[in-house]
Amino acid sequence: MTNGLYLPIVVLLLAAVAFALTPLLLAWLWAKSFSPHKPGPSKNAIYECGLESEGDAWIQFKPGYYLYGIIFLVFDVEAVFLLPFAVAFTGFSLGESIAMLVFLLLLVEGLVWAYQKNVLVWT
Amino acid sequence: MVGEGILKGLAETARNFFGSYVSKERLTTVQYPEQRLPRIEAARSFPFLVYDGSDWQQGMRCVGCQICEKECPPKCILIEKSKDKKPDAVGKQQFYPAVFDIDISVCMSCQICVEVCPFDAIKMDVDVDLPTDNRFAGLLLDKQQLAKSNEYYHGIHPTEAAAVDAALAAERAKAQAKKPAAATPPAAPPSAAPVPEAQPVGGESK
Amino acid sequence: MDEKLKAELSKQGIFTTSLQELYNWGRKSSIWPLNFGLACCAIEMIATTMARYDLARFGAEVFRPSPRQADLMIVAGTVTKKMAPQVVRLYNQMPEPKYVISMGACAISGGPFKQGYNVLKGIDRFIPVDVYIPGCPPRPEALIDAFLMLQKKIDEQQLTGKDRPRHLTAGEASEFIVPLFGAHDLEPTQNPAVWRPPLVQISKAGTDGSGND
Amino acid sequence: MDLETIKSTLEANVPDCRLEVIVNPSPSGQHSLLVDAEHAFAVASFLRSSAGFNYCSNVTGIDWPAKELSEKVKVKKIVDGVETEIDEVSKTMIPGCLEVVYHLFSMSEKIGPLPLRMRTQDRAEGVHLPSLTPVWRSAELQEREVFDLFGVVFDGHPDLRRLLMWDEFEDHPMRRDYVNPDDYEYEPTAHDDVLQRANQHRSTVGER
Amino acid sequence: MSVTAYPTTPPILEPAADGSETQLLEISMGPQHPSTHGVFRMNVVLDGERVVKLKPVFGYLHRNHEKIAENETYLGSMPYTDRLDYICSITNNWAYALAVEKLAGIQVPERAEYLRVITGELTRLQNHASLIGFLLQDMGSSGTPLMYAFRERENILDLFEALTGSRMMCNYMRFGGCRVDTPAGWLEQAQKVVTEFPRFLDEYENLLVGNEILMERTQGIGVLSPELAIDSAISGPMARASGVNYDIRKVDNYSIYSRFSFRVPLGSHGDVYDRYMIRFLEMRESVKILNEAMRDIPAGPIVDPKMRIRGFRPKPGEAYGRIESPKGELGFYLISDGSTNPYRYRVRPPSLINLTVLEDLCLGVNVADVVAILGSIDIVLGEVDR
Repeated sequence: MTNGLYLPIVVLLLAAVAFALTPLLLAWLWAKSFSPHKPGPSKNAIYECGLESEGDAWIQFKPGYYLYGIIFLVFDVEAVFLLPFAVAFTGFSLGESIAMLVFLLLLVEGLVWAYQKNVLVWT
Repeated sequence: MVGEGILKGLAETARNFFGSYVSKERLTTVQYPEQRLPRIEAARSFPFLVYDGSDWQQGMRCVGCQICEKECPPKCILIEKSKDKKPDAVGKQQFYPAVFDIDISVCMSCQICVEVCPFDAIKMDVDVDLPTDNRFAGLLLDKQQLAKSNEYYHGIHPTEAAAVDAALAAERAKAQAKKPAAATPPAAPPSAAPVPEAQPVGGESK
Repeated sequence: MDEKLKAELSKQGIFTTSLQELYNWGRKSSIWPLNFGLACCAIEMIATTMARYDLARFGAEVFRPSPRQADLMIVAGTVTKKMAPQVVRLYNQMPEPKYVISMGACAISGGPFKQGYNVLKGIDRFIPVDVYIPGCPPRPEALIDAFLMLQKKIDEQQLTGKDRPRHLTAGEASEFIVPLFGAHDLEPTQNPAVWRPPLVQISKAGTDGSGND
Repeated sequence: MDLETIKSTLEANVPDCRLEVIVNPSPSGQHSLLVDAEHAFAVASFLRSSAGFNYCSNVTGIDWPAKELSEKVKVKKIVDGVETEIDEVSKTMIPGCLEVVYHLFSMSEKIGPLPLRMRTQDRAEGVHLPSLTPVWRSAELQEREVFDLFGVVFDGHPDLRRLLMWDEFEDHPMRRDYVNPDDYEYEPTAHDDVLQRANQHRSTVGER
Repeated sequence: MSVTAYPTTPPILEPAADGSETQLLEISMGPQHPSTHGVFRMNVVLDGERVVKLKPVFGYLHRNHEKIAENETYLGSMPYTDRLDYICSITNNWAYALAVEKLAGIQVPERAEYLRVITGELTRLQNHASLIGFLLQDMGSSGTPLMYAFRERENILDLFEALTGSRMMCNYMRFGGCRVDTPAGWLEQAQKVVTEFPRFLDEYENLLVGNEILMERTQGIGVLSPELAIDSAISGPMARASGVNYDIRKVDNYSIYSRFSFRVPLGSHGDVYDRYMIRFLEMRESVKILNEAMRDIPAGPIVDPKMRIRGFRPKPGEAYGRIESPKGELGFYLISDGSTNPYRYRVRPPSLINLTVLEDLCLGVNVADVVAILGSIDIVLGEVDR
């Protein structure tokens, strides 16, 4: 009985994935059968405003970028967790709200710490 | 407050956006292939050779003096003088160009050839649709493709054509008047080629 | 799929098309030019994309800065010998199917600057060109005409059979040699695979060429 | 502040510098000051600091190839015993040189262009001239252009590289004796000198 | 020994706070780049996002204008001057015609002078409007200001086409005057365009000037000190934005500019914001000049009749003539040896010389600001590489 309940969701999921993938599949089939694959040294070279690019892009750069990236990631993931919380927000009692608040405050406290260590100051 | 400048800018674009529904002068797009702008009279694209009357061989005003070939800055005109002569509008025997090529892939439409031509034989055309995918044959116009009638010239540059015709008619009248005088004395020296403005007659520029 | 049957059906409100027509229609209505202005013709090209002449009506107002996302290169302006290797390399880096419009006298044959020592006499010495627009600079209407000509050309491309376009035939090269900087000139000065000029009858011009100057 | 006063103040302040006023016959009346290469830097610094020429607007390279001057000279010659005067054409070779002209303006006193000229010894090896970039910063790119197109080597220039041509290029194209590279395969409207070049190309590459 | 010591820009590469030194990334904002106004290349060495070194590379549009001019007659070079600074072709013609008139001592009739001032100032209007559009386009406002600017530019180009025949390559001036007189109704249409221009300017200023993002990105960036400006012979709006009061229309009083009352706007900080705002003010001054010139333009000949078009041979000599082109001081230095071709034909390119200080302005700023600084210098590659 229970699987009957989820069947429509699974079918819908498959339909969605199929709807997304069929054009890609068609394009791939088309490319394989009609347009020949013609790579070349100059075509695969790195594009740098028409010039041959010397040097390498993998260099050590300022740690500031890395820290910015990490802090953004943390808050991005937090937003994902907040999503289900926001959807069922009306049906919550006090306990659940406090739990969610603790989660939020922990992350904000991380941001305040980063701010005091002036990691976010740029130049 | 902070965003006030940005809002003023957005208000400006909004005024233009909603205004375009109301006042037509804010819609400046010209749907080119179907709808064309009225042609501006003095426009110039590439030169063409003017001929009077109907037959383009006989009526061509060009006498192959090669002044435009020398004066053309990018040197894109090629003239081959003919050996024999043909009567021109006044009836005087004049040379005519056997070959008159203009390479419009080099021409910079600067109309210096029109300015220096003493016979008003070459004028600037206005047509625009010239893109081609034939590099070698499509971009070298020969004498036949260049020759266009005086009526066509009146069609595209009315005022300028009228002024040129008035000047030419005056010279032809003067040449006619001088011709009976010239007929009595022995072969009069070839009368100076009619020159509209002040530049010297046929003097080699080098 | 003869035309009469097609016209008859479309009168009844049934629209029939072939895969090739759909493929070509899709490609010709959204040609993305490469943002590649060299000189004065580039300003006329920008004027064509602006309000009055509006290239967006032909689906071509998105000027992509990088060749990876462009499928049309409008060579607008003088191609100098110092710039030629870059132009050919950009052309090589564009994905197939790619087209070239040679806009303006300088891109076709060096134009007014033909006598310069640093000017390449036309880009078709190194890359195949689809449409030439004479003029210095050509008017925006001429550029829109060239677009219509290119769209017609794309429309007539066959997908299979012997006269398939260049990008669909495996043998045709999609990359052309990039000239190197030499001591006195580019090496090589042109690409014989692309540049095959006819023999101009110099003799005829030479008979009394400078005889009576 | 006309040219003579400038010349005299310069000669007073810069010891043993050889200055020469070159008269400009055209109605523009912009006569120029030729200075020898050794004292050019000192003269320029003086002009800049005390004579108030703080705006060097234009640096131009000019190529004067060796010229053969033939002029009629009255020569007394004993011709079959009689002292007669015949004019004989004597050919004197004027050695060529590369010349650099600096157009100087004074922004404060708004004085017109003062062309300052410097000449190299000859057109082959002795093409060294002192660079005036330390005096006027505006000469930096323009001197690089003169080096690129004419071949004048500026000593003391902070970054003397080719400005316009690519670095592997060897000759100096703006000189009068430079010959254009030969790419005359397709010249549909060739006449006069383009015709000669096209024929040369046809002969070198053979009838294709 | 360097005679003048102007404030050098601060050293850039002080070690990072926590002592970790970073590698430098060398890239080239190369010939094909959306923000370089054509084929101009800058070799930029970056530390993270800050510019450490910036070497401009020229020559990608070196079309040998001066070498070709040595084999052309004096008249034959006139259409080539249109292609020098291909946005304002009439001021190039004017500078060349002025230099040849100085070389040969030719007088210009009254009406021709007025026509030159009218067309010259119209060119300045459309050049400044387009420049502001391009500068905003470089700073990311994909097209809206450029659309406004080009809408006005099309009106002015229609005027040029009605007068000279071509939208961008006018080839309008001759030695001793102009080539064509105004067709019927041209002056009225020009007057209509000029009276509408201030309304466009207000619209344009409403759209742009108060914008906080714009002010944030341009104020205090690329500061040019007046001493460095004079020393590097920076001319035109870029110098006046740093407070250098040098406008050749007021200094040389060439043509008939002494008859018009117009002021020369001066900036105080010399940063990108001043250079961009000064163009707005100059456009308003040009509108004033245009109104006065069109009010009292006399009738009369437009070129003195005994002037020969063909076979023009000035006497041997040399001359340096210059005008205030929208980019700066555009000068022509001509040496004549008596034949129909000039012996030496040199163009003083304001765009190239204004780029002398590009590295000084760009040291220590972010890469995105290099684009704004280059946009505010207003270069056109046809004139930079000639």
